[in-house]
Amino acid sequence: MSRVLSLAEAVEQHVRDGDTVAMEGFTHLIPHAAAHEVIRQGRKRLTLVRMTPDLIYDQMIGMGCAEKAVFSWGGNPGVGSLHRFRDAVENGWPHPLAIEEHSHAAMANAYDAGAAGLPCAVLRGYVGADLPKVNSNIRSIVCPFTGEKLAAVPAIRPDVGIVHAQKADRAGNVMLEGIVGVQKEVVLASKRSIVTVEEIVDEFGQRSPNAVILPAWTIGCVVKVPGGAYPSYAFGYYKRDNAFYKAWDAIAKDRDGFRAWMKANVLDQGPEVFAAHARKMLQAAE
Amino acid sequence: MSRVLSLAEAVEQHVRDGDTVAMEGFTHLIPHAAAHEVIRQGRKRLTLVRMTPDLIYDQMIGMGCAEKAVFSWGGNPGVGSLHRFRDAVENGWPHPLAIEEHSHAAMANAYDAGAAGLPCAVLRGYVGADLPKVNSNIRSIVCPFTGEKLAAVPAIRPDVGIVHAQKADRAGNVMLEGIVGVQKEVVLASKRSIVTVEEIVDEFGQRSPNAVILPAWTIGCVVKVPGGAYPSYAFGYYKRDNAFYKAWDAIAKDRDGFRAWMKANVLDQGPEVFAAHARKMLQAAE
Amino acid sequence: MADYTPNEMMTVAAARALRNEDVCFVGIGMPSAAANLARLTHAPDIVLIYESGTLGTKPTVLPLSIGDGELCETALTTVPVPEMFRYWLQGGRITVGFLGGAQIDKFANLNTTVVGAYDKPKVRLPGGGGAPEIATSCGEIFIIMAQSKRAFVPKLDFVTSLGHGEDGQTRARLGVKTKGPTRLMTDLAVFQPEPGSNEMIVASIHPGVTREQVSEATGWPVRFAANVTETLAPTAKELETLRDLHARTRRAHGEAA
Amino acid sequence: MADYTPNEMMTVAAARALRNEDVCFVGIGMPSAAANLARLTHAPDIVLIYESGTLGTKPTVLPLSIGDGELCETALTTVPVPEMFRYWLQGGRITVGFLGGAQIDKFANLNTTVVGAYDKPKVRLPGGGGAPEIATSCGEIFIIMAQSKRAFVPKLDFVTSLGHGEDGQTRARLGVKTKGPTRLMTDLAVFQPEPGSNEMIVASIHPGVTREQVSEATGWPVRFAANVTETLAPTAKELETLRDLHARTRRAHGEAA
Repeated sequence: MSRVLSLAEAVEQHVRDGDTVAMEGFTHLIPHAAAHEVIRQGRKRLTLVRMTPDLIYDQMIGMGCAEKAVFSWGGNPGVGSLHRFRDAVENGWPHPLAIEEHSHAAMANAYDAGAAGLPCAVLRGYVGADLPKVNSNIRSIVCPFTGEKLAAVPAIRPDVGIVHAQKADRAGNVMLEGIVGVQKEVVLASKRSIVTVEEIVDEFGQRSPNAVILPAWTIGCVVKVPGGAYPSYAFGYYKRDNAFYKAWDAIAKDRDGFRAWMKANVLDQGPEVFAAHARKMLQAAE
Repeated sequence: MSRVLSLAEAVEQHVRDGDTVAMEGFTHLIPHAAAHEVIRQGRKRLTLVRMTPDLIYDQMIGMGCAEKAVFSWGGNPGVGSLHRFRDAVENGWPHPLAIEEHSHAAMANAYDAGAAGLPCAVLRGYVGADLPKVNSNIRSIVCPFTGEKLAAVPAIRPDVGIVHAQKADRAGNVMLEGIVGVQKEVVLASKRSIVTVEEIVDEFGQRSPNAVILPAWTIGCVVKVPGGAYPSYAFGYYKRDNAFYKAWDAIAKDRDGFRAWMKANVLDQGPEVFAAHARKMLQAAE
Repeated sequence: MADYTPNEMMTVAAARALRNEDVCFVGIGMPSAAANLARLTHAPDIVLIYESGTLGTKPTVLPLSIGDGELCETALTTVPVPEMFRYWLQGGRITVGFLGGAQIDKFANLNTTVVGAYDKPKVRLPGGGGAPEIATSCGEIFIIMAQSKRAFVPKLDFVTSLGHGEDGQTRARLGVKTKGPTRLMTDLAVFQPEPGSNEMIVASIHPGVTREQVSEATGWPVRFAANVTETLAPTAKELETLRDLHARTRRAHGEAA
Repeated sequence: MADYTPNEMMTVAAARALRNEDVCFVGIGMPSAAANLARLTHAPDIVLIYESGTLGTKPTVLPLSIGDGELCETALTTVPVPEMFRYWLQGGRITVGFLGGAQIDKFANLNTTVVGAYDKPKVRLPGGGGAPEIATSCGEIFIIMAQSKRAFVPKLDFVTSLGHGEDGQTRARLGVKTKGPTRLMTDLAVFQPEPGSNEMIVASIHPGVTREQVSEATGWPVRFAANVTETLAPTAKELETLRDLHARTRRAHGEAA
């Protein structure tokens, strides 16, 4: 049954050095506030799993939290490179970063398999592509009915899954809507989980009978962090700060500039700054 | 792109003798009106696929439409036997019925695999059970990472999928809600499809961003049949007629009684009677 | 103490076995009555899941089918059936699954498929439905079945779902990590697996029932635990809650007849 | 006729290749501009799908990311990402997929993974994302890429996604049923696979561009179809629609800066 904690408590209790951590949210609902807390608490040697490392892992990698990244697309969407991620892979700064690289389809299936309690996922994937040559976690099985060779990848079973959602109710159930990505899968696939939410309501009230809801008993803890997805967004609350995504390119390009930005905006701040970020984007929200 | 047809046209154009037909709806939204039309049009030698044959296939089997049933639970829920189904299996009346029997988990996964374009589904299933001994379509694969033996079943790819839903819009998109079962999967897995709906609206209007919707271009044709799920039900429209499910036991027990009932209530009727059935259940709906 | 029927005793015994923390995969009929009785008495927070996809449902009347509208209307949310079997059952999220059957053997293997040969059945039963995977994916299994020699048999005609296997040791041999049948509630007694052998032996006998009656209704030489107790009779509150539930249900299912 | 840039010509050429009946898996950047230009001009019923799960989306401004709120707000509905890749892409429901890359070879294989060796990259590119499965699951593939010798190379450093393979015949050999790359739109020309060899050859050259310019910007000995035509210049309506779309997009993405 999920407990309501502060963000500092949640990270303190759920994220340990050396853990395999998956912070998900497919462009939407990326748990930035939680990542900043992990950085502030100085976690090390993490294996960071995420389809799109995005700014969230660019920051964590640049701050030395990670020793390995498992991913399928490592760019700044619509902008260009993730400079900190590249610097780690190309130059080993701040220290070398091992990578395990998949396709989106394979990772989405691997999260699904993790949620489904299977040891591996099976897909028609990687046909004629080079990734299987450099990733020994891409193997194959043969369909026992047709003889077709299909790709297999291991299920993703993180030590900790961290996601952001729109709201929790008093019982600790979590509801999300819009681009739901692999949010449900990562929580169900993880041994422990943290869900940050925009707000905690007494009851969800009127809703679709098929609303996307994670029951309280599937979640480790819930943390209220208004704006916690910024510069990503929360459908119905505030918009994505596309301008910041563009600005990040220049911030992250240079090691010193990056560190200065992280000190001013992450190390010297707390999760409460996210509410102000979101307010800035509020007038743009629908 | 889906076309709006009459029920007679839809069945005439989409269902052929010898087809593999899946009419789905897990207790909810069972396409009874469409099944009655198939019976009236005298289709023969069908392979009928459905997790729970329920009254809908009891009627079709008893009327001689089927030569094979693929299923996972063949009872009258909460009541007892499906007498026509049993009579066909035990006594070959009105003619012998071949069966291919699975578990619910396997069939749900097989529909999922059909929708996903895979040749087979993989699950942790049938462990220690006898079904694999009598069904050669239950085989196994070995996880290439853990060595675990998992069950495999062929994907379900029907010639025709038939489902009932709450509403279509003018563009032919279909929305359903409540117990959505394997409705989406069966339409996506089938070569052709018929969707009967309670009503056709100009636009869906306000809805969850994650509403369960089948786009028009995934559907063969849409037919408006108010009450078309009766004695099953349509969430938001009318309730399940549990009393009729109980009454069916006596109706179906006896061959002559069954045929008389079918003549009076199916052969000599048209799809318009379903609206009256539903009205009867309307006052009970919420 | 009011009078009660053997069926009521069986349902109450099953309800009591459920804990407030359980996540229960509920079947139709007696399991549904037992699970909701538990929810309405000592286990208000129990999570009830029906295989139609309804998560955390709180029906005010018992459903006739596994997918009555009542289940969806009172649920936290409703998921597609493939997701139910993949993420929720196979995903290992269920602590207790309920099963019953037409035949059971002393290792609590169950048959709901056929009486007689599979290809030439004397009686074609409904089949397994969710049972084959419920039996191995849930943390543990509770079974509810009225006793008779016809149902409690030395050897099943067909193994629909695995209990403790042919010799009581099959689960371990097949690498199954879940406990399997830990309780069998009948109209006469409560059975539990004997540690080690995993044979279902009588743990408690319902008030007014004799050992002889239990033995006569069991098709194998039934054994009794060293410390067999008498099942606590249903309390007035349990009986009242159960009867109210059934009365509400009868009214709801019959009213449109 | 207004002036236009090579980029605009490339985008317009790509938009024209789309049909009103298509179901298009759209990537970010030029594919998104081309697909929406098609929707706003000759293909109003085209179905646009973005891998974030948005089905039948009709954005009024172009998304910066594959999952901008705009895509979800204007979609028929939005599905989870595993479902997107399983039921919609792998399910074979997409008629056209768009791809681009850092490197392309003459059989339209693409590299978006690394320049240099995989384990010791000179430039670590973003990687494949959806591309490996888009390349084989969509009915056919349109590629948009600006031409240069650095990008149009004799041999890829890494095959991120399959085009027609090493020798143009790989798809058939691997049992891939879909067509693969059928058009390559560049800032200079439109390429199509030569029947039989599947080598990408020039089918039309954009107005004002010479064969020599095309050859010089291609890292392999480029070949021209027997009947090379001149690409039709963008019409005033195409240009106006595209520029309005970009202007709206700039305002939307910049306003909160």
